[in-house]
This record gives sequence, C-alpha cells and structure tokens, in this order.
Amino acid sequence: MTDQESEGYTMTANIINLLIGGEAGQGMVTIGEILTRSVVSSGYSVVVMQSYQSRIRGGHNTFAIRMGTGEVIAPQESVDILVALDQDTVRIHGEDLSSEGFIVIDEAFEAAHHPCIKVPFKQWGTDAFSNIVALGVVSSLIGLNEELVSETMNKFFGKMDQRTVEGNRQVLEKAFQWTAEQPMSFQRLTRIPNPPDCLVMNGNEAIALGALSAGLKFYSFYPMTPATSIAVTLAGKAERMGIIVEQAEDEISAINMAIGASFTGAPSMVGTSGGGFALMTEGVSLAAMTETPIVIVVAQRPAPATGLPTRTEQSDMEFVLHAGHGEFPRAILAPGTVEECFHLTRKAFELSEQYQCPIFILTDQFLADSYRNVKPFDITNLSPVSPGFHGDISSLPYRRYSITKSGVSPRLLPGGSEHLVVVDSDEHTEDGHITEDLTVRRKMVDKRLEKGSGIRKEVIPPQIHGDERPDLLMTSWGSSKGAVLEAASHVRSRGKRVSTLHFSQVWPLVPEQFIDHLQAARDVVCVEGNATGQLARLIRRETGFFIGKRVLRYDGLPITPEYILRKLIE
Amino acid sequence: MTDQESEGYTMTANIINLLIGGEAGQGMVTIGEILTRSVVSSGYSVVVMQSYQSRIRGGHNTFAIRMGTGEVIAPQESVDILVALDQDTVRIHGEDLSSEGFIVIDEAFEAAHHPCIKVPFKQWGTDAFSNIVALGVVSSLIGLNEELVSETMNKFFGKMDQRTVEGNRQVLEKAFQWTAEQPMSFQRLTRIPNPPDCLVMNGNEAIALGALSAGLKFYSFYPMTPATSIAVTLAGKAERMGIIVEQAEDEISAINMAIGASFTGAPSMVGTSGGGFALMTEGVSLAAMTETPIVIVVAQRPAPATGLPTRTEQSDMEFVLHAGHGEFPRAILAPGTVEECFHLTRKAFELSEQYQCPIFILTDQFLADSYRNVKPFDITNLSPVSPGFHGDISSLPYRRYSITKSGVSPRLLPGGSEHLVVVDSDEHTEDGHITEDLTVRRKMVDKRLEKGSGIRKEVIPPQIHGDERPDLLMTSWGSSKGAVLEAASHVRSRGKRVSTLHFSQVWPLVPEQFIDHLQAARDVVCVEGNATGQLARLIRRETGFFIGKRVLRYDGLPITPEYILRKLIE
Amino acid sequence: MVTINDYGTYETAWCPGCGNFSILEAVKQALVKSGLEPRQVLFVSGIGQAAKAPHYLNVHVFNGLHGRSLPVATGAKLANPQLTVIVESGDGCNYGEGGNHFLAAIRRNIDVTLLVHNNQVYALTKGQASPTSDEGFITKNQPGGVASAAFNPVAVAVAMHAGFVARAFAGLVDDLSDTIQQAIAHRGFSLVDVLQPCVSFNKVNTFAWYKKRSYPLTQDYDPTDWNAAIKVADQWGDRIPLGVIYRNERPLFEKHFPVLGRGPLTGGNMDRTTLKKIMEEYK
Amino acid sequence: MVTINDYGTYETAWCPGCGNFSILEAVKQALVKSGLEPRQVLFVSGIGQAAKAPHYLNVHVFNGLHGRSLPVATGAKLANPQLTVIVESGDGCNYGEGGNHFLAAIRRNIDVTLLVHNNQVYALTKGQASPTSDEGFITKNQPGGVASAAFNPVAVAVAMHAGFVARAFAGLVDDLSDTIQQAIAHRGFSLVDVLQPCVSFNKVNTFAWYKKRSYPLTQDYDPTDWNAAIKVADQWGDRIPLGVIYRNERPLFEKHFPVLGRGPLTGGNMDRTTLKKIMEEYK
Ligand SMILES: Cc1ncc(C[n+]2csc(CCOP(=O)(O)OP(=O)(O)O)c2C)c(N)n1
Ligand SMILES: Cc1ncc(C[n+]2csc(CCOP(=O)(O)OP(=O)(O)O)c2C)c(N)n1
Ligand code: SF4
Ligand code: SF4
Ligand SMILES: [Mg+2]
Ligand SMILES: [Mg+2]
Repeated sequence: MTDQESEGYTMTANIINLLIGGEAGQGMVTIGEILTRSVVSSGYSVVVMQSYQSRIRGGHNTFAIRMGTGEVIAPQESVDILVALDQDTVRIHGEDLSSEGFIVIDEAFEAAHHPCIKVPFKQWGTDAFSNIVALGVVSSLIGLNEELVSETMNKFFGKMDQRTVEGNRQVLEKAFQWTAEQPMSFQRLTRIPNPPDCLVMNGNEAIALGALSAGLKFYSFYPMTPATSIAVTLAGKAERMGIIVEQAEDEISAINMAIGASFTGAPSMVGTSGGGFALMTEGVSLAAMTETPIVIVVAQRPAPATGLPTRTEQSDMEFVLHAGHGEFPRAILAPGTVEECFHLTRKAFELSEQYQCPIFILTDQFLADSYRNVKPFDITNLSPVSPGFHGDISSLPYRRYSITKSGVSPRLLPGGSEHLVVVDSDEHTEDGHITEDLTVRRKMVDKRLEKGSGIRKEVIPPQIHGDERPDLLMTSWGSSKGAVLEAASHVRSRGKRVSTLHFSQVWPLVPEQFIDHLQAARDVVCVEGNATGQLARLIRRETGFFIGKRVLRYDGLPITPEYILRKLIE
Repeated sequence: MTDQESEGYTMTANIINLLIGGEAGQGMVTIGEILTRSVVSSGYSVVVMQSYQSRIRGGHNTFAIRMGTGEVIAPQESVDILVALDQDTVRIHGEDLSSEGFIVIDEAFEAAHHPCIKVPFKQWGTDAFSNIVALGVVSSLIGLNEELVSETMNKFFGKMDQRTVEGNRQVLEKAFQWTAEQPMSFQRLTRIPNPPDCLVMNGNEAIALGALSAGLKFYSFYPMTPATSIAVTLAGKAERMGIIVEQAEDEISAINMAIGASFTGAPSMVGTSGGGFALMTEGVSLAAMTETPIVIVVAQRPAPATGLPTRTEQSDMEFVLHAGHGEFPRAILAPGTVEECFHLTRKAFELSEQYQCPIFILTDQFLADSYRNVKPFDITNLSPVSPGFHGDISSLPYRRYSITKSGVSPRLLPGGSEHLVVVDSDEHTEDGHITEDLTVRRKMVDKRLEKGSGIRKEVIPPQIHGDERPDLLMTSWGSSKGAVLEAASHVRSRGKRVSTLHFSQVWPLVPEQFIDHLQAARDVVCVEGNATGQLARLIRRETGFFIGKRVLRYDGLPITPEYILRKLIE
Repeated sequence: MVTINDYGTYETAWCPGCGNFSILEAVKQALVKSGLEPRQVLFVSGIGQAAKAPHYLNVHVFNGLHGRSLPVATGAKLANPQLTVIVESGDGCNYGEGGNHFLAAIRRNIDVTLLVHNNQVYALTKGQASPTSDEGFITKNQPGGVASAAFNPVAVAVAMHAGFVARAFAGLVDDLSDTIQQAIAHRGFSLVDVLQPCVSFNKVNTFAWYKKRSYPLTQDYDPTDWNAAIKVADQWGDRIPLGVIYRNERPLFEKHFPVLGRGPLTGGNMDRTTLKKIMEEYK
Repeated sequence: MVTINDYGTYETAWCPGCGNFSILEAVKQALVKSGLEPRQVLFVSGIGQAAKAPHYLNVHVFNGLHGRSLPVATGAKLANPQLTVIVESGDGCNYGEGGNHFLAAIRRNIDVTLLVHNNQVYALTKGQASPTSDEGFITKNQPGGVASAAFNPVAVAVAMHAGFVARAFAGLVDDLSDTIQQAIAHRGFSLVDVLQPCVSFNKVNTFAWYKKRSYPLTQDYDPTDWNAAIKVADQWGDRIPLGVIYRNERPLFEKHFPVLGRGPLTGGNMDRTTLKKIMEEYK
C-alpha cells in the first residue's frame, strides 16, 4: 500500500502492528506465538494474521500481530515494526511501513532506505538463539516486561533441561539490555496495570474447544489445510476428554464414519476445506436423508481445485449452501471472531441434535489461524448436547421416522433401548424401511423440509451497528466482521453516516430481521472475500433487494479495514 | 385421478393413452418398445412414460404410450387402454381409466367393475408367447397394420431362427384375428396415409447420438440409474465409431479420466445422477481450474441420498449450479424434448471446447427413458468440435494460460505440437506452473471469470408461447416443457389468456431475454419437479422478480398436463 | 433363548432363484448360533441387491450409500463397541465404489464383519461388470468383454494380513452359516466373500459354475500359515477354495483407544473438570 | 540426442536434504537413458510435496487433484497412447486418497508408470500419518501412535499380479534410475515405490533407517516367479528388499480397444457415414 492509498486510514493511537517475515522453517511462528502470548498476558488486545506458502522450508511467510491497549478487532496492512528474518522481507514489506514504522533486522542484511534497527542477531550465540534475540528486541521495543516474556517462553517450550532454560533466559536478557541501550525513541504501548486473565487462541482452536464443550465425542478427518489444526487440537486432548479422533483414508470415509458414530449416539463433527468438502457432499445428503446429526466445518481457502492451499477466501458459501443432491434443510454458521468460533460451534451441535440434520460452520484460513485474546469461556454453565429422544416412545412399534408436526421424529440410539433402529438412505417408510410408495415419498419430503421452519426460528439475527439512516451500509459475513466494523468507524470519523450489517449465520436468512436496514440506507455495499459477491446474490434471492456495489477481495489475503477504505474510494 | 379432478382435462380427439402394467421381468418393456416403434412407423406421434421400481423381478412397473395423429408433447395420466399383465395393475390403475377407457386383461384375472376385454393369453402357446398376444390385441385395437407390427417385432428381436420367427408371426396373426372378432367398438386412430420416416428414441439415446455427432471420443462413467443407458448406447457403438467407453472404478475416477482424456485432445463426456455427481464435484472444480473442456450429464432422480433411484425429479439444479469449490463460469442446458437432448448435447460440446470449462446437461429419469418420434437428424451439415487452438502461437514460449481479453487462452494438445503443455490445479502462472504470487492470482481469477461473458452471449433464450399480456404465465424448465405447453392450451381453451416461459438453459440467465414477459403477466406460477421451486428462486436472484405461486411435484412422477391443471384449481 | 424367528421373515425384492436367499438364511442361522439377540446387532449396508438384505432382518439397520458401508460401520463400532457390527453388501459396493475403504478396514483391523455377496456383477443397475467380473465377461456396457483383470479380494486381504479371511458359497448354506459364525466370533476385521449366483445378470458364473469349481479346504489346512494361505488365496478359475483361508491374532484397532474400554461414547456428557484444565492451558 | 539438460533445472520448494532431490535426478537420468524427448512425455501428479516434482521437469505436465493422478493418467493415455505417461506423486496421494485408483490401475494394466515418493508421511500438510506409516508412528495428529497396520503397496500389487512391481531407495540414485528406466520400458502398468527420507516430518524412517534395512535383490532372483515374489514382497521392517520384485507379461489394457491402434483419439473428426447408419437403426 502506498502512502497515498492509505491516506484514508489513520492510525489509532496505542495500536502497534508488528510483522515478522521470513522463510518457512526459520522459527517465525515460534517468535510470533510467544510474542502474542506475552502481549496478551500484558493486558493488550491482539489480532494475528498469518500468511504462509504451501511449502515446509523457504519461500516467504509472515506472522503479523496487531496489538493495542483498547479493543483490536481487525488485521492491519501498514506495518509499524517489521521484523525481517531475511532480505526478502525488506523487499516485499518495506513499502508497507507506516510513517513511524521501522525495520528490525540482522546487521547482515540491507534495510534499503527504510528506518531500521540493525541487531547483532548472532552476537549472543548460535543461529538457534537468534529467534530469541529477535523476541527480546521487539518485546523490549513494545515495552513488555522481561520477566513475563521469559516465563511465557519457558511455558511455550515446555519441559527443557535447566541449562537450555538458563541459556535462553540469558540471551533474552541480553537482547532486552541491548535494545534499552539503543538511541531511538519509539512510542511504547501504555502499560496496563492489572491485566485481566485472557486466553490466547485461534479460530480453529476455539472451534475444537467449543465442540468439546458441546459434548463432541467423535471427530474424523482427512488432513487438509486450513482445517487440520482442529484435528491437531482435538487429537491432543482426545484421551483426556474421552473422545475419538480418527484420521480417515479419505474425506468420503471421514463423513461416513462420523455419520455412523452419530447414528450410534456420539455427537460427531468433521472438518475439511473446499476440495475435501466436495468429496463429502454425497455424505451431506446421506445425513439429511437418514436424519443423522452432524456438524461439518468447512475452512475456506482460495479455489477452484487446489488453488492457494494456505491462503484465505470466502468463496464456498454457495457451494456449501447447495451441497448434496436433493432438497433438505440445513444451517450455515459463519463465525466472525474467535469467540464466535467457540459459541457458534456449540450452537451447531445444538441445532444438529435438535433438528437431526447437517449443520455447517463456515470459516476460512484467516480466522482459523488468527490468534486473539479472548475472555475465558465460562463453561460451568454450558451443557453438552444430549443425543436422541429422552421422552417415552408412546406408539409402538418404534418408528424412527414417525411423522410429526415439527418434522422432527423421536430418535432412539441403537443399543440404547429395547427398540430396533432402522434408517435408510433410500426413501423410506416411518419405520425406516425402503419404500416405493409415492404417497409416502411426498409425506417424507414434507416432513424433512418442515424441520426448516424450526431452524428458521433459531436464526441468529445479523448484527447491525452504526447510524440509523446511513449514507452507506456495508454488509458482510464471517471472518471480515472486525475489518468492516473498523472501516465503518473510519468512514464515520470523516463525517459520513454509516452502518454495518454483519451475518454470522448466512443460512437461513430471515428477511424481516434486516430488510428495513437495507432499505433505509442510501447506498449499500457488500464486502466479501470472493470474486462474485455471494452474500449479495443470496440476499437478492431471499429478499429481492439488489446490492450493486461490491468490495471484493480474492487475492488470497484477508479483508482489512485499509482494503475496504481503498476500494470505497475507487 | 378421480373423474372429478380430471374434469378440467378434456381428451383431445385422436389421442390414445395406452398403459401396460405388470411386474418387472414380465416383458412389459419389450411389448412397449415394439408397440412404440410400430405406432411411430404408422405415422403417429408418441410420448412414452416409463415408471419402474428399483428391483429386477416383481413389484409394479408401467410403460405408458401416449399416441396421436397430431403432435403429442406430454405424458397423460388418464388411461384409455390399460393392458394389465397382472392383477395389481387393475387395482392400481383401474381408477385412472378415462370415460371411454377399458382394460385388456388375461381371462384369469379380475377386472373388477371396469370395462374390459378378457384375452385368452395362454390359448395360442406358452407363457413366452403371451406378450406377443398382448401386442397383437392392442395393435389391432389401435388399428395398426399387422404386417407392419410383425416386421417391427422381427427387427426388434434381431437374428432368430426361422421357426421362432414363424411361430411369433402366427401368434400375432391369431391375436389380430381374435381381436377383430370381438364384439366391441373402440375409436381407432385415423390411418395416416404416407407416414413420414421417423426415428424412435429416448432422451438418453439422443444425448448419446448428439455427443457422437459432436465428435465425442471418450466417455467414462460409473453405472447409475437413470444415466446408465447413455453408456449402454455409446458402448454398443464404440468400436464402430472409434471411441472409448470406459467404466471407471467410481465416479471420481470417471470424471478425472475424462478430464485426462480431454486434456490430450479427446472430446469427453461423463454421465451420472445426483449421488454420483456429488462425488464428481471436486473434478468439476478441477476442470474449471485447469480449463479443460468437459461435458457432464446429470440425469436427475428423487433424492436426498439414494432416494427413489428409478423415479424422476428436478431437484438438482441448484446443486449443479454451485457444484465445485471456488468460483468459475459454467453453463447448464436442460433439454425439454428428445430433439433438444440431441441438439443441446451438441451445444454443450461446442461451449465446452470454446470456453474450456465444464458444461452441464441436466436431464431426468422421465426424459431419459421417454421414447418419442423424432424427425431424422440431418447430420450431413453438423460438424464435430475441434479441440484446441488452430491458429499460430505468436508469442513463445507457449503459455497455456496466457491472459487474453476474452479469458480464453490458446489451447494446445500435449504431443500435438512442438510445445510443452503444462496445466495445474493450483493457482498458476500463465505458463501453467504453480505460483503463490497473489497478483497473478487475481488476474487468473478475472481471466477465468471473464469467460462467463462469452458464455452469456450464447445463451439460448427461454421459449415464450401464448398470449401477450396473459392472466397467467407459467414458467418451467427442462423435461416438463410439453406438459406445461399442453396445460396452457387447455387453460386457454377455457378462455383465459395464458402464456408459458420455458427454459432449456437454466444458467446463465439473461434477464433481458424474459423479464418483460414476467412483468407483463397478471399472475405468474412456476411449474417444477421439486419441492422448493428452484428456478423461481434463481429467477429472483437474477432479476429480483418474485414468483409466489408454485406448482411443484416431488412424488417421483413426471409433471403431466393433468397434474398442472389440478394444482392450478387447488 | 434367541431363535431364528426372532430375526423375522420379510417379503423381499429379489428374483426367484437368487443366491441372496440362501445367504439371508445362513446369516440368520449364524446369528442364532452366535447367541446374539436382534438388538445387539447392527447391520450396515450400501446400495445394490445384496445391500437390501438387512431390510429383511429384524435388527438395527443403517442402509447407507453405495460403497460406503465400511466407514459407517467403523464409526458406529467405535462409538458403541458393544454392538456386533456386520456389513452386508455387494461386490460392486465393497470392491468397486468402496475399494479404498476395504483397504482401510483391513489395515485398521476393527472388529467388524464384512459379508460380501459376490455375484461378479452389478445386479441392481442391470448387469454391468463388477470388479470381480472375470476378464472377458460380456455385458451391455462391456460388449467387447471386460478388459481389466478380476479383483481377488481374498488374495488382497491375505497379502495385507487381514485378521480373518474366508470364502464361502451361497449354495452350501450350512458351511456358509458356519463361516459367518466364525467371522462374527473373530475379534478383529473379518471378511467373508460369498459366491452368489445372480440368475438374472450373470449367466456365466452360475450355481453350476461355482458348484463345479469350488472345493472345501481340508481339515489339515492351517489358516494361520500365511505362506500357505497366500497361495490358496491366489487360486481362482478352475479351482476355487472355500473355507477360512487365513486368520491371525493381530492387535485389535479398538485396543489403541483406552477410552473405548469405558463403554459406548454416547453423548450427553462432558468432562467439565478436564475441559476447564485444558482451557487454562490457553492462558 | 536428448541430454539431461533438455529436462531443465528449476528452483524447487523442497527442504534442503529432502530425498525428493535424488528422485528428481534419477527420473531425469531414466528419461535420458530411455531416449525420450520432453515432448514425448506426460507427467501426471496429484498434490503433496512429491507431486510438485513434475513442475521441476521440462515435460508435459498435468498437476491434478490430491489422489486422482491415476485416473487422469488413464484417460490421457487412452486418448493418446503415443505419449509416455508417468504418474509421480506421494504415498498419501496414491495409497491414501487414491487407494481405489491404485487397485483399478493394477487391474487395468494400462501402460502407465507410477512413481511413488514413499516417505511414510503426509509431508505437505505438515506431518500426519500416511497409509505407509508404521504402526505406532507418532505425529501431532496421532499422538498415541498410528493404530492401523502399514499398507504394503508392493505386496498388494504382487498379490494382484500387477505387471511390474519394484521398490527402490532415493539414497541409491543409479539403481533408482535403472529401475525407473525398466518401469518405463515395461509394457503395462508399472509401480516403483521409492523409499524417500523426509527430513522435516519423518524422524523415524530416516536415510540411515532405510540404508540399514534395505538390500538389493540378488542377481539370481527371478521376478517372474510369483511364489517367490509374494514372499519377498511381504518383507518389511528389518529387511526391505530393493529391485524389481515382480514382473509378468499380462495383456495390456490398451489391446482390448482396437481403436487405439489407430493413433490418438484427438477430436475434430467424426465418422459421418457410420453415424448415419447408426441413426437408421433408430427407425
Ligand atoms: C454413488 C453411487 N454410484 C452409483 C450408484 C448406482 N448403483 C446402485 S447399486 C450399484 C451396483 C451394485 O452392485 P453390487 O454392489 O455388486 O450389488 P448387487 O446389486 O450385484 O447385489 C450401483 C452402481 C449409486 N447408488 N451410488
Ligand atoms: C481432497 C484433498 N484432500 C486433502 C488435501 C490436502 N493434502 C494436500 S497434500 C496431502 C498429503 C500429501 O501426502 P503425500 O501424498 O504422501 O505427499 P508428500 O507431501 O508426503 O510428498 C494432503 C492430505 C487435498 N489437497 N485435497
Ligand atoms: S438381479 Fe441377480 S442379484 Fe439381484 S435379485 Fe435378481 S438374481 Fe439376485
Ligand atoms: S517436508 Fe519432507 S518431503 Fe517435503 S520437501 Fe521437506 S523433507 Fe521433503
Ligand atoms: Mg454384485
Ligand atoms: Mg508422503
């Protein structure tokens, strides 16, 4: 972003955007994670944006931490502190430096014309230590407490022998000292007296924890970026939590396994990305037909096909909405924050158990990998879902698909009672057996679709913020939530009446919840991480309201406030 | 249908609807096909509606031939001649008899209170002959020429020894004689003097022939009703036509094989139904990303999941429209007649070669199995598609994905020139190599989507029939074409101004082609073979126009004129 | 005590004379001999003529997608290891569409029994070649004859050291039910490939064809000897061995998951204390 | 004459020290020794670290979906039998996601060469178990160790009488390129499973680990003897045989299609006379 373009975007006081850049394998993520944790422990708010390539060593990756004393809700493009672990980082990100920005760099590298601090990274030990030097230098620059950083680092590295711990500590200390001695003035973050207890986690971890809190018992998957870290998180806790995490031979197996597990009573979830989800679509239809609860996480990345496997995009909404042959109800939750990842995953389990159908969580690489500070979840009052039917089966023999007004039939678990449970992927009678009776067919279609009415009643209304009769209303969904809110407040600060309409659930849409707002706005623009404006199209389909203006991003990077502001000017 | 319900539906003179009912394995299809061919050879027009169960023996199946002296365009529910090969047929279809209708039945069965002709089916020989008796009796009743039926039968059975041929002929002769001697008056079809040469084929055969005429070289598939007969048709002609038909290990393989074959230059097609198509969705996205031409036939049947495997439905339009992760252009052709099956398949090949992307043919069991009389296709002037680029590659080195204004890049075939051809499912540079350059990414997305503009220019406009400012406009798509037209003319005959708007291409939609008509109508009703009104939703999405009234059918049977009339009254 | 009547009698959608009837009979016998009550047993099937079988049994049934019964069975068994889980489906289902799951099930060695009605043809879809169709087999879809070699599931299973590998013939109901009983009793994955005449679409591999070629393994055959087993498994064509061809005591998949020792994974509960601790780790 | 330079030199995205480099080198050598020019050769790959290899070769490339290279290769080869078609991809790609296609390719015996970079791990996705990971192998996704038995592709291929089955080691570039050359020369489906150390995610099956255990088959070993081959194929763990393990002269898939004798199936033409005759049959 050139200075000119960023004009519209004024830095908020007491916010620092730090970006670490380097090759894969240089330990950038390690510095980044320790730093993030230290920053949060110091009471600041963070939004992390990770950007990496589909390779294990080399290339160019970045780990950006935007931190602040107030609430930080979005990533930022302009960089205040650029930690360059290689020369490429200077080349690629030098131009992103903000007016007060500078580069932290090894003395061996060139900073071109940019302001910089050259650090003797190798001075205090081997290569292995230079990451700790970098950590120390930036921690000191930001104004973090050395002791706190040291502790965070030790906790992060886990069990190590005393000598290593001591060695690390010394290097960190020296880095702090060296930095203090440098003749430079940089606006540190204001100290926060009694920092509140906060968790640090990314979107995928929050989904995993949300699922555990909802009583998840079975997770099956086939590895696929950016969904894999859900599996990693769950696998690491599986034994302790008494759940099964199984890597399947392919995605088809993953979803069918989860359906099998759910059928016998285990709250089940699968996670994947676009291409893997494509392979699951037949299973989605199976879950719908057999009325088996299942939660499906689709972590989006740029497509078609393999696309950009490690980048972000919001281009699978329509695919997920229509995935699976035939017609059946579903819900699609699209968390906008890490907290929402947790809570909407819980909601997904509740909906799926209640309506016995597939429920989706639609996230993306940006949110999946974005660490944030979150207030500890109070799980004391959160209960797990309780699969199956708990009342009396009044009419015998038991009929798995007995036709009810709500479309929801009493679900028993095989082995859980005296009754036999029969389910079928063919059209079936109330007792679950294959049928070719076309009258029954019609009734069963109606029954299944009727569940949609129930789901509709539980839709999360879109969040509306800002002025009442705005000149500009921005609609958005999913992970761009913070960026849109922040962009709106910037526009507002320039005197424009502006509001935002953000969807954390994109299906079903309930027009009454938002149509007035759309109609009240002079201009409506939809902000989406795709090339065609999928939400805008869906809104028109459901309400007739046409949104002609679009801020779209599809280069693999997340939507930022600056991006929106640039595009609004264009 | 009770008499009361059918009130709205007056029989047209000189149309007979004959329905043969019986168990699977009784040879009903054999009688049906010979009869259909004989009827067409006699110069009549036909629409066949086949209805069968997902089993090989037993159950209850029907083969209905609606025939007439004028144009017959739709199936019919009320039955004029009911050939009951078993007692169940009487029970199930007795009530469908029209006012002049009667049953043709073995003397061993009961016709209840219905008018009937009891035939001594076993009188002239063994069980094996009784189908020929049935054939003879109804042929005689309709007024067909015995010689012609006999010839058609021999042709149908193919090579047989002289004794069998003679035996069959004698049985047929006796059946004709016997019928002539019966004391009954039935309004035969008016003889047609010099019947024109006509072909008899069903929708799937027409797709196969259309594909052959378009230069198809490679067809891969995994068996799935109701698509399999495309494969059967092509397999039977493969060697003669110099093409390959390969049964794959699964649908995933089928589409990937076809993509591989197309990449090296063979015009390729796959065919499947909903569940199999679900497994192909990742491949659809691959074709889009690698820009490999491919034609995909989706023959719909009731879903979700296995549903009713042998019945019909129109519920996969939205699924097909959004199938595959990511965003890319496509076209969906939905033939409404057997002729359209032929011609739109050709168009699919042309579009797919021209725009190097997946093109869909969306049909259904009703049309797939529906035999019709069609005027012989004049293939003399139809040329095959010519894969690849035929001009000079001006800028070297050759770049498979060179960015052009139209989005279409010159496509060379590997081995077809001096140049190397590199294609990639990852985002790629112009020369086809994997890239993580995000500027290139954006350009490539734009390039691929730009092809959509070209496709839009070639959209088949929806067909509009009837009154200018109608009281009622019926919209429809695909296989219900004839039924809607016929229903409209019935409504019109009762003095109402009515028109129809039928889509044989459902994507892209070009609003300017039809929006005026929608707006000019007092009432608009959409007629669809699904439970949710998918075309109506799509029209609203693309135009904002809301169609509130719907005639939907989702019991597995095709839409008939009578069904529409009944629902319009409701 | 459980009797064959407990497993019910249903009208079927099969052709008269089909080998499926004897298999159904043998399955019932095996269940009774195993002393299993209907509600202890879950049958999982796919789509095909064979896959309809569970609808004709009075048991828990999950009739899923074509080719995907093994994954469903795996999930169901892991979630409730107390159920006896049996997959019953066709050769197309398991070796064609579901080939990858067949390999994975063998590798896992989960305690699921797989009964394959192997009629060497896709019957429900009206007679296409299946993976087990012999090379040269002619159908409407393969008018020039099948061009691929036939898949020998028994050989592949033995090569992969599957826990229990047997072949049986629908024409010998008692032997078949014995074999099924053993397969159910075996702790680990067990395959019973059942030669099943299809009278409508396979006019080559008929009852007589199987009858003539198949032979029972002798008493002294040792199914625990892999070297012997792989050779026997390789036989097909003129001589087709019947019986338990291979068997071992490989560790059970379930044993790798301590949690499975604690009964079904049924939901409705959540270890709040542990989860709270886990949350702490994110501080 | 073609030289190694014709196959180009590219920057790679692999880690320093990765076994993939030697495989790439061996592939180039084999292509040169086979006297093939770049434009005669089509490489098809899937997704994974191994699957990037074709991008580092100056050849025709189709880099498709994870697990689906064999079907693409099959279609490509059928449509243009004049191309030398080589699939190069990982163990996850071919034995995991693509397991069903592996079985089908063996059954077809189409003239395609399959080179599997077998590092016993999913590398590109950062170190999950692959089908060939040994039981007990620990990863972040399998913290309790892999619970399934390792897939032995060589044993399965031999059990299925694949046309050409070999195992090689990335650490022995000359042998490897020899083996690849033979695989290319073989008419029919050929598998070369290449032991490939992954320095980033497999700290168990390292260069040294493979070096220590692998041994070349002796001169007098007869790869046409199935009985011997299946036993050798079964070896894994302490002793890992290298070389051509099995080979036969099964009929080529392509031979079943007379049309393939007439050159590539390239479109642009249509036999109008025959089609007119066919149309007549619908009268
Ligand atoms: C995904 C998918 N593909 C194809 C089909 C169609 N189909 C149904 S049954 C069947 C073949 C069944 O063969 P097999 O498993 O051998 O059973 P059989 O009928 O011979 O007993 C096929 C291909 C389907 N239902 N789903
Ligand atoms: C359908 C689908 N599922 C999952 C992935 C994610 N994925 C990419 S590479 C890979 C594993 C690669 O392992 P392997 O084939 O052994 O190659 P390696 O990286 O080890 O060389 C996976 C699971 C994908 N791209 N597509
Ligand atoms: S078609 Fe074959 S397998 Fe199916 S029921 Fe009939 S005989 Fe049995
Ligand atoms: S991760 Fe492993 S396989 Fe991939 S390049 Fe690095 S060493 Fe090689
Ligand atoms: Mg079968
Ligand atoms: Mg690997």
